[in-house]
Amino acid sequence: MSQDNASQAEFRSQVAAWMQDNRPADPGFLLPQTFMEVGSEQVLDFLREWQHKVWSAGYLGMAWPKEYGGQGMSRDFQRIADEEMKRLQVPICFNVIGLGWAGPLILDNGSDYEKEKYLKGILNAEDIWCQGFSEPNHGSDLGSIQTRAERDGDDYLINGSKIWTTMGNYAKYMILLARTDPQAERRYNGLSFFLAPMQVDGISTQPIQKITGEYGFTETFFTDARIPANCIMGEEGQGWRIAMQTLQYERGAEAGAAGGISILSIVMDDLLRMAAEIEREGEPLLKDPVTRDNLIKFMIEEKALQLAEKRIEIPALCRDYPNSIALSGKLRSTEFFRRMRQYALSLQGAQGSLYVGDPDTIGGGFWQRAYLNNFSTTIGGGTSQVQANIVGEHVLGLPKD
Amino acid sequence: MSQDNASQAEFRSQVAAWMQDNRPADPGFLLPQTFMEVGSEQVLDFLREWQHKVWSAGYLGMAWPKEYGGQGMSRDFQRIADEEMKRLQVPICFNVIGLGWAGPLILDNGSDYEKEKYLKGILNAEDIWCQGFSEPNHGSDLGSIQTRAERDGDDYLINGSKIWTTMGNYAKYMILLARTDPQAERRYNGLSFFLAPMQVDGISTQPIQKITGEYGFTETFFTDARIPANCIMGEEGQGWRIAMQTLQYERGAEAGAAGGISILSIVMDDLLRMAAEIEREGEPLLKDPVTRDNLIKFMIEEKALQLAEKRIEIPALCRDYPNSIALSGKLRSTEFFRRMRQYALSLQGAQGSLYVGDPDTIGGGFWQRAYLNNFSTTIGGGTSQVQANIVGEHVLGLPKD
Amino acid sequence: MTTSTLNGTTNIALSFSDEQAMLLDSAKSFCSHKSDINAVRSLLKSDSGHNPDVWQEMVALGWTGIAIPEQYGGFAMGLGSMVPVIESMGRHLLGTALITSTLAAQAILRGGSEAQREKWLPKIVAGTVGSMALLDNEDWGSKLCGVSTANSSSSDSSSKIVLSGKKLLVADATVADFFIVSINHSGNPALAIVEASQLTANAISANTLIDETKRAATVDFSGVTLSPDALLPQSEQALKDIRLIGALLIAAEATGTSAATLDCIVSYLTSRIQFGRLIGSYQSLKHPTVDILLQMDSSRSLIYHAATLLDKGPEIGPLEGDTEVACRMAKAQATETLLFAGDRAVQFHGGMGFTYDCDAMLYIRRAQWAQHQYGDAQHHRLHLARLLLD
Amino acid sequence: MTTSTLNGTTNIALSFSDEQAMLLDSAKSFCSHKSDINAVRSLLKSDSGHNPDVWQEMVALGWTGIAIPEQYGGFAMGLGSMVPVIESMGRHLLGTALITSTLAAQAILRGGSEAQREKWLPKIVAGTVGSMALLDNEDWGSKLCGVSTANSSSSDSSSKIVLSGKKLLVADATVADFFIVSINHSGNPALAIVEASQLTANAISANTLIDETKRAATVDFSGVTLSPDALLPQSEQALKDIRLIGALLIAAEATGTSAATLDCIVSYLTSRIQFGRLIGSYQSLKHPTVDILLQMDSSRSLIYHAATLLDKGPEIGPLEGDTEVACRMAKAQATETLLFAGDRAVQFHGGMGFTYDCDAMLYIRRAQWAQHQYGDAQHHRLHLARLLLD
Repeated sequence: MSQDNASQAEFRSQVAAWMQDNRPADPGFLLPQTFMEVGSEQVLDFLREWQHKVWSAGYLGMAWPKEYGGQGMSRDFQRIADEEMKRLQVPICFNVIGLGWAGPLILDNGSDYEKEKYLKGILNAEDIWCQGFSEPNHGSDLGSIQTRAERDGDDYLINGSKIWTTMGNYAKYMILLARTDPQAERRYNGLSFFLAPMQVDGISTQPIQKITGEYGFTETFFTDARIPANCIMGEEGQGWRIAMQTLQYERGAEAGAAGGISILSIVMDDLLRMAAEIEREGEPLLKDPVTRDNLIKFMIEEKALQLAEKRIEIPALCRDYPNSIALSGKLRSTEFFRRMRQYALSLQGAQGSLYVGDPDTIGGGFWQRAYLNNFSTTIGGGTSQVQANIVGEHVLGLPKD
Repeated sequence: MSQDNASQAEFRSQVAAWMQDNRPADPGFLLPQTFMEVGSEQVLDFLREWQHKVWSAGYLGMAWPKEYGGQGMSRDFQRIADEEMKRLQVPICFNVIGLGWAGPLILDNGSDYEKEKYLKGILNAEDIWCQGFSEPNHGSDLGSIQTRAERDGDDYLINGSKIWTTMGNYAKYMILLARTDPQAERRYNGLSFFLAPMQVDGISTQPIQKITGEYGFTETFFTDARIPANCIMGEEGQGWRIAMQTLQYERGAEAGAAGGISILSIVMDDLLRMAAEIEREGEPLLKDPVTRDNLIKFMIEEKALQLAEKRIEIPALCRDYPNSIALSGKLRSTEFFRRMRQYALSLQGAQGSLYVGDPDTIGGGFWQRAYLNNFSTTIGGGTSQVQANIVGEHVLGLPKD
Repeated sequence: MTTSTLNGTTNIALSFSDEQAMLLDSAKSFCSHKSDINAVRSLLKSDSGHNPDVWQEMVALGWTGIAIPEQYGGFAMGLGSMVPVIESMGRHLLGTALITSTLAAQAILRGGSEAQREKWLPKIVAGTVGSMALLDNEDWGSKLCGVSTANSSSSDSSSKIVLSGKKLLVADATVADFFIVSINHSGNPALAIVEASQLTANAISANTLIDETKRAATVDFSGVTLSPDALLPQSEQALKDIRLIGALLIAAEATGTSAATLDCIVSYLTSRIQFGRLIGSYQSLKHPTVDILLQMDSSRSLIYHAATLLDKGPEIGPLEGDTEVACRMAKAQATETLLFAGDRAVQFHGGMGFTYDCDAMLYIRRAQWAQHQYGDAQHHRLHLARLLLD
Repeated sequence: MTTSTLNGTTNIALSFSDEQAMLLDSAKSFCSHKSDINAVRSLLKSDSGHNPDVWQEMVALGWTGIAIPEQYGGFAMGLGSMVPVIESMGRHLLGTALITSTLAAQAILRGGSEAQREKWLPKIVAGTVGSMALLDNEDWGSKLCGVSTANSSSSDSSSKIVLSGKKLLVADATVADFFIVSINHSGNPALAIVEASQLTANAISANTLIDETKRAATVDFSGVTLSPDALLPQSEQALKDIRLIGALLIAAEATGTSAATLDCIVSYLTSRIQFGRLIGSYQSLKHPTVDILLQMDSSRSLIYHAATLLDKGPEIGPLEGDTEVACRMAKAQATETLLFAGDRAVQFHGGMGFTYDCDAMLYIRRAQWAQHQYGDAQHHRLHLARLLLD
């Protein structure tokens, strides 16, 4: 954390107080760690209410203009609010594609009409947004997108399908990447970017059951779905560039996103608390020397991960590979969490063989679900294997496969 | 070990007794773990004397015919002698290329003249043999061999160079793979195999200093070196097939090799003894729980390695991947030893920063040298990375890179 | 030959008879036919987790009698011969109570009176299901008997015993005809036989397991009244043996499942194309898959080594020395292997791997379940250190 | 902000001033010019292991005074500013006694009397070399003061002290002008200053180190007679601090060497062709190289975090709490990283890697040396567990 000035410090304690007063009571189900776990109306309603409440209190979209539902304040305040929400582990602000991707894109590139139409609904959680980039059978390879968008008078006709559409079954809008020119010489040049309505004929969604047994994603099918031509963002053929632009917003409020926390992270402290509670041969596991050695290894790794985010701000300490920390962040953190969560399960003894829903699980089955769900992060958005290639080639300059 | 019958059991104790009575006194230098560590005349003389002594006692070449220096006995006896030598950790029989490669090849393929000429000198250590397969810049890729052998009257003229020639500077003969037909359509078909004399004009050797600082290999240069045409084994163009044939002998006496131990292996017991002697915070390291957990992991791995050699003899337990154990043996064992030796060094505390030659080293620097030397096994004969490809492709049927 | 320790020698006995080879072949074939992946999936939401017809066929094949002496109606092939059968079941995720029923039989054989053996063992051979009820806390370790589930109503040894307390994670409890329950009997650990009919209504409440091919329940034995002859006379040794045999059988099952996981990965790697290449050609997938193979090979060597030692020892004698070492090594290796294989199976399937429809899900869940049965790897390494390093 | 423990907060302070950035740039440039790989190799067999002219230039640059307060002739930049300098030296395997001399200066600064500071610190700034003589057994751990090297000839505190005993692995002993020796003084640990001129003939016998770029010796202090004012008054705290600072400086040096190792690997992977492809295109080489990068990045974050905390604390106060945690984490991470990098560097160079001519040899040997200086990774994790988990 940076050093707060006086008004920031006051704001920080004000946020903290509000969060502590207003955090929701235990809803009786495991809270989602990420927005990809919204698998039922019950969970959706809960999160919608919470996001609306955070926004109403003025702690979401703080740096967005007042006329579109924001507070028109400096980004520092949103950062502070986010830090406090993270620290206090309140529920997530779930409308992530809207808050973090579509919203900032519209703010940067959109017309006044578009800003008027979309932004407030993103913040107050009335309009849920989803993302339509990935397609079945093409995994991480966005250049291979097959979904077609054909201009037909004042409309585009959309045909094809998208996969891993988070909350596709609840969303009102989709940021959609589709192919307008199949003949384009370079395949990336044939793509266009749309702010597409989901409630039109010819769009249907099919929920995908996750490895956890729960829902959260859909496959989305387009069959001659007709969307207005003015849904396009930018020009035809600029889709790839705009999609890449959305990636920069991922870095959070400081990069233009509305703010709010999108991931309830499990940190080492949770694992330490678990190890303090479990007993082995009459002693807390936290006293077992082998377990301690392993826990310390993870703690060193966690510390280094946290420090990396600080070091990236000090160019003098990043000279030899300036893009290393940024390009390897996903790989480092998602693999850390995978190993850490897998390790946590190995410590649970017989209770580790139980699952979410059993009254005797440790933490309601939190670790079981967290480990399995973690694969969405080591697979989605480019698998760890692809990430390692990216780092090898773009940071170290190693040759392509 | 198989069950001995009565005469075998008696023989076993006879060998053991002889070895215990005749094992050489500590020579004042670290004994070589493998024949690749013969870097000085002093070491050479020591090993030559030992091999001669073992052969004179009748414990080497036991299954080779009597007329060529062997004992004409069943291979079981050589196996037993080898087992006892291994168990008692006597020095190696160093003339490995002769005993294990050239000798059995000559026995299987050679003329009476060749048997007469070569075999006894292999056994009694008078004639040292070396191998000339690898070449500079071609690593594991034998198909790319460039060294030329051109027929010129009753001779072949050899030009080119070989690398990793073990004891090249001491050897009388080389098993040499060279290209007789550069035009051959398939490059493997252009190779021929020679039993080449080393003491001829035009052959020079340059010792290679190893990572350990010691010697043991040479680079061998051929400049219009003239060797008799009858040195060829088989016909021109059969070199690749014959080279492959030598590989089968590597499995030891049971596959036709003369016997003797070629590697003084470091086993887990050595590591356990070391851990029992080193103290940390006033306790033997062997009592430290973290160290114990690691040691047990290695012991499980060692046990599985040893069992694999037994399981390969039980086809019913190797049905799903019949060639798995055989093709993965090198990868499994060499990587095990690399990790185990590296781990051993990590336990040594400040003494681990010393090296061979310092009076305060643990075991004379045995572990330091063993770890560094171990890279010859994870690199030579196909790197571990190439081995993993071989196993993936030839055992699991995965596609080539 | 003794075990590898400071004295420098190692027991690497490994043998497998022609009879065992035939048993392995027939078990492989049976499991592959009766438990293809569709059959496995069709049972995931079922109550019992297995197909009763398949169980009856297994009984008819004699698998319930493999490790039971002839005088009790068994086939006296030795406990080691269960390993190829259980490995084959693991390879096809075939449900049924064979593991727990085998353990119940061994408990009676090793700890029971002659009368108990004569009463129960022939029934088990004939398909009666016994289940082990051992756990009263989450630790498979030493506290097993520290929590009481039984109270003698008086100190008179002929009087009735009234049980009180629950057992966690009792395998296949809903289909068990009887239970072998570890109890605290007047301060001493003991094993008691409880028939399912003796339980009170609602005594069994199913657990929700991470491995949906498995079934277990929390069983409340409170109020069950036993006569003293329900106790096994040699409980303590039997209990120790059962834990080691349980570890080995789970290791055998996990080894089979590792092989299945490997098949599943190899099949995907040799058919899926990404960026214009079969993905198995990428070394980042190929080499870890080779690691799985090598680890699976190690697991297999270790389980058949343990099987060999079990069959070399006396039919009923205690599991000690090299045999104990072998069982613990097998468990530590086999479930670590499956954890690695299952984790990689999901990852290597990419987006597909993240779905419930992908079979990798079955293997990663089995891996999580298996690691905790009869002691996890760290637990066994701790005990191995005591056996081998002290 | 406190350290990550059960209470759930973490100190992730990290700062680096413009002044430090300039120092880093100049150190990088200096080391790269003065210590290219040929210069390094030319010193391998030399007695001192370094080039005296280079040492004098380092003194002239002021590096010997970076962490020494102004009143003693230093530049008062703080100990944290040594980290960029030492990292740069590690990157180019630049020899010299800067690390051990820095530690000797810190020992006097933290443990010495005002008279001792005034006498020695200006000399150290001017290039006088001090060396630490700490080890009397192979363990960098708690037994350090358990073995005596000194005996007071009488209990009268003003009388002369006669030393007896040896110290192992005294860094750069042959070029040291004086030594800070840890001694057992009447049963208490103490630090004493011994001048090289006080040693008897043949007191120094060079060690053979696995890292041929480093120099150390066994030094026999027997017979050296000291007056009581050779003892440092605050020895005990100084000794603890020195061990932590030593761990950090070795970690900084190892991080630089990891970066060099990475450069060496990348350079080979982008130039060597095998089977028709640049070998860096193989994922089995590419991905572990990425792992080295990520671990090196972690090491670097941790050493500069420790540097930040050192400079935030009092100039002379004890190293405690988060600062101790940071030094230990840095050492555990940095030398594990270098061990991995050095091992892979040799392997990835193939046959060439197995030769003495290949530079990978230099890195793997440095890795082996570095892991054991000022406590190995397991030692520091043990102490971290006590700090963070109890």
